[in-house]
Amino acid sequence: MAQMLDDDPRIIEFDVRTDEMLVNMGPQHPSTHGVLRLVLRTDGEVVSEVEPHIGYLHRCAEKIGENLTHRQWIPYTDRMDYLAAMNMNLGWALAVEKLMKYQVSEKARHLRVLITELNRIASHLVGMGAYGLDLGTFSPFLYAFREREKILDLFEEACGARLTYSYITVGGLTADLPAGWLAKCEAFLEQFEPIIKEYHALLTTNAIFVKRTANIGVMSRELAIEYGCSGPVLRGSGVDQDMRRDGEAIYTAMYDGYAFEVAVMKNGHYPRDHDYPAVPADAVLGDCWHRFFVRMLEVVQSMDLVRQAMDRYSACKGPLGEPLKLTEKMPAGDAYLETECPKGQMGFYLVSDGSAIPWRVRARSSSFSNLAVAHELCRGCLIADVPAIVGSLDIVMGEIDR
Amino acid sequence: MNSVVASAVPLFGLFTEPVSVAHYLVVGAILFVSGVACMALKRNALGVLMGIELVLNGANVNFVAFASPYLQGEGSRSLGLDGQVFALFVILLAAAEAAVALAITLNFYNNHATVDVDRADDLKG
Amino acid sequence: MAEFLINTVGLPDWLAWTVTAMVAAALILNVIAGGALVFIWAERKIAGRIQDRLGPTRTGGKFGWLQSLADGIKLLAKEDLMPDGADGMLFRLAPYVSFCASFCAFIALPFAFDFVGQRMNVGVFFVIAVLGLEVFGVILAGYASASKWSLFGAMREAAQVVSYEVPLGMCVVVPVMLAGSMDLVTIAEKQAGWLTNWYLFHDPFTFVIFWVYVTCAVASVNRAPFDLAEAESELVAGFHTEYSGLRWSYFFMAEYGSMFLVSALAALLFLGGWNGPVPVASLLGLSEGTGDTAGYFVRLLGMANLLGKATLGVLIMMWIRWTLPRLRIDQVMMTCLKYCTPIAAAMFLGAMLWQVALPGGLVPALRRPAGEIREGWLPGPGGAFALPSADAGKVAKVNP
Amino acid sequence: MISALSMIAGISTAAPLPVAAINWHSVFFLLFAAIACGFAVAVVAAENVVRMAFYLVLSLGATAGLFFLAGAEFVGAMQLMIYVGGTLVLLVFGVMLTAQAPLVAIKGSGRDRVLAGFVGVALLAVLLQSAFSVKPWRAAAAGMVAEPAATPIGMSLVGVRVDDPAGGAPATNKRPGYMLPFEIVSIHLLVVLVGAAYLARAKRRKTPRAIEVAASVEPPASVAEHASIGRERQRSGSVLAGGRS
Repeated sequence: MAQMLDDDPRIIEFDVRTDEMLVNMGPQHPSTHGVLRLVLRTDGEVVSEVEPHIGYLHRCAEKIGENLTHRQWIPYTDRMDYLAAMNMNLGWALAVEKLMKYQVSEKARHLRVLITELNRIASHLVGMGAYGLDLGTFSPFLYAFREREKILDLFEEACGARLTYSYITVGGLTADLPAGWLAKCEAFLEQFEPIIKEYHALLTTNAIFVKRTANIGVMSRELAIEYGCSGPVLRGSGVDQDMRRDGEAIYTAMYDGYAFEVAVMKNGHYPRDHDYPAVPADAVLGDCWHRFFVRMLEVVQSMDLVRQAMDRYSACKGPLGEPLKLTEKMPAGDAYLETECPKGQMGFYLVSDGSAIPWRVRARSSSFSNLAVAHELCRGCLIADVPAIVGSLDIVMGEIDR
Repeated sequence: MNSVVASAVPLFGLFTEPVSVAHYLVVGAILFVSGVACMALKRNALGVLMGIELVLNGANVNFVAFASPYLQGEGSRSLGLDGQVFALFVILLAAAEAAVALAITLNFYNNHATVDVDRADDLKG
Repeated sequence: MAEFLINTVGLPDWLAWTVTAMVAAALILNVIAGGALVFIWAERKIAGRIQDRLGPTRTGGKFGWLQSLADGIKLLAKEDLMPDGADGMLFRLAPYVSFCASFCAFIALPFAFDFVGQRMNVGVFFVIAVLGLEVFGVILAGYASASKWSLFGAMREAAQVVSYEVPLGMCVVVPVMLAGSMDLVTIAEKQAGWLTNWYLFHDPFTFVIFWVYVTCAVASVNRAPFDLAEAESELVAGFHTEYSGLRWSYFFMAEYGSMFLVSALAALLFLGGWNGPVPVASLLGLSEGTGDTAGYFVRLLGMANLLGKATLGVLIMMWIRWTLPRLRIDQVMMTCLKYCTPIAAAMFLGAMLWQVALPGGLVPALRRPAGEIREGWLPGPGGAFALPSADAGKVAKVNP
Repeated sequence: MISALSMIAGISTAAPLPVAAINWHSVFFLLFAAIACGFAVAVVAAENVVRMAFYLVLSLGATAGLFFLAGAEFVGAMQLMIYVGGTLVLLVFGVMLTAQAPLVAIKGSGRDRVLAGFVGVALLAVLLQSAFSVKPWRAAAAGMVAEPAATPIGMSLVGVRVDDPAGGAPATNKRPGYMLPFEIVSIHLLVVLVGAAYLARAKRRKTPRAIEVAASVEPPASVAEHASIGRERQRSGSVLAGGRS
């Protein structure tokens, strides 16, 4: 297809050559997730070059971080990846705890795993629904949000907020779970199990969906590693890396004792921990379909993790333990920690001069590098493929612009 | 009752008089002439193409007029079915002709970035 | 009706005929307008139900049935914007061209035995021809909106509609061949009687061609998986991005009009038109001829039957729309050229051979002794070149 | 306009009235003739090539109406489908592909227009004179409705002439069927369309001249601000013709 232009530069295959057009997709375009502006250089239907313009959602979160104490900055992390605010809070909290070499109680650790995995399910549901929208079908979006509402109800009961929770904070969590919450969570997981098959039927194995995503925007392992992609985008290209297993000690300590396999295609097939539809024939490793499929596998995997975390959380007795004081002094020095967020590896770096207010704060965004590869994948594709490829990268502008 | 109006055609009188083949020929003539004028006047290659379409349609109107079952020729034989089949073939071939003409025009546009007929002055295509 | 106006009402002759024509036109216009109103409401309700939500409930009464009226008023009240770079005249004219094409096709569409605007001998051919004119409204809208996105949408839709006209034409030819005439009324009459007389079940080839027809019809009306023109995820809203208010509603009416038209055509060609699955009228001993009121009742029954089938077709189109994602432009073209056209051609050939091999249809053929030479195979008066019996009387003898 | 086309025309062919009253056949003939000729002249007069295309569509639509009126229903529907629905869509595609800003309205010089007008009028006079010199034909008897021509045309294309000999010609002479021309036209169409497709999609080797033309046009360095590109192209005409303007 138009993907591979002839290697001989002198021969150019073209239809009736119309004038090359510069076309603007965004920033208020319905299919770019949030305010992203893509300038496409197109020749007829074939896109020859894509240049993303970002910065429309920049709020100087990092500069403000230099005037607030570590716990006061937690709400800013909520608003970076607003679809997975719990994971963002956890990332910042762990980075500060790593600097202060503070160890939270075991009960708090298991509760953190429980909450962040639930948030991963919610984030992937949004990713799946929005991807359906990019390809033109409206119904899966509503099915996904129906389930996500139930998770948000659970969060609302736990910490009062539905989107920007600030629940996980430096030194533990702001409050313990209310009574009966675990039973509700169990009930949600129970009824959520068969609905996954619905999503597979609706999208993953849908013939038109496969036609629109299989073999589109193929990204090789080397390209993914070279651009620093991470998360489902990286695992979609077959790179076996997951911070929950390969991350730093303080982060992987939360997950030791948990049984889970990284959702990546190793020598030809995905982990067989549950029955999932077969990979379609013309799907090539690293294309849009595989990135989407990895996210669907991670949803099921997170459900297992939530169940294990619930058992371990209810097993350990005793209080949850208080988080650190608002103005707890931090030792001088710096710390950097990457955690596995739904979109990819989200890194937090802080430099402290000994007071409670960090001297410098920096966040490494996973969507930023995932988006960077978009102009590589979209070269030579059709206009209708651009939203399909950008949608499969599952980017969130809040996290990119910060 | 069927006295056809002589040379001058008082249009308002026509509302009650039946139409004769001469009226169809007038319409055919006007279409034909506007086609020729269009071909002569337009500098845009597609304008010339539209002129050709008009000329072909002028001819078609005449064919159908002579073949019409409502207008039977006293002096000479009406075309009967042949006229309609001829008109059919004209329509088909006009489609083919338009396809080739457009392919040539677009190729010309590719090489010279213009469809202005006056610019097509060098033979080397 | 014209005689009534002239004799009893005493109108001058030319006014009477004009009034009759206007009444006929108004009736057809109301079929589309009424249809559009119902379908707007039905689309929202079906979309709701498919997406596990309720759809409109509060606008007027229990089931939100006034929703279409609310939409209509909103569209009327909305300001008709026009982008400054737009080509004024074409921008204003495009929606009306599109609507006229869709409306014009209803003229040849029979609703019951003689409930038809104008019974044309080339009925089917005329409907398909006029359906193809709708593309002009789209192209003009796309060009006149002076924006790249509208131009993309217009070019895509034009290419799609023009290329799907080929397989659509081929699918339509099969019922015409079976009925021996292009007149829609004759085609529907030939399918009278029980369900088995429908052309859908006439032979396996027509069954397959029906489904190819459905695909091509959905594609040529720009719905469901083939709705490239207004692909919101890529082209914002395709050719009618810059339209708002009343002008936009004309495009909307044109789309619903041609959706209803295409499903009514499917009902007429393959599903027996106004002859229901169970021939209620003939069972009761009534027919068009028997008496004035009985004949009128039979025609009403037939019309209700046809409207039911057409609405069913439209509902199915809506159902498809809310479940399937959208195809890419080259995949749409590929399905047309690689799948629809060859299958339609093969099935057409199959249906023709079936017709030659078993002229009377399957059952009588099975009863005949195998060895006997089929009467249809011999050239000559009664042979393959014989005219369909219906017209034989009127036309002169075949000269050898 | 299109909606009036066959609906009213159809009614007129169905039940013509006694001649004394309004002759509907003539009324609709005048209506369609006026539309056809009016828009044909509009095509000549129009400057913008897209408007010319639109006027042409209306003119040919009205001509299809004339065919219906003249009793050639099959040819009328054929004209609507093949000519207006096919050929003109192709033409409008051509217009869309080449309608860049400077090319849309190319002005003809004044002198040409006068000359063309004069030649046109002279040609028209000759044609009208010959049109009226045709001996007056017998108009149709009132109430006569032509029987449908679709089947006879179809059979004649297959080579069997089933229509009764028209116009009092002796029935004995055998009138030829149109089997051969029908086959020739179908082969011809195939060849032409394949050729046209090949012409339009030819694989171009980048000729040295094209490289030099492309080089002369300074390509926008990076994908600069979209608006500035637009303005700069407006001034220098289309990017491709940059070298020449």
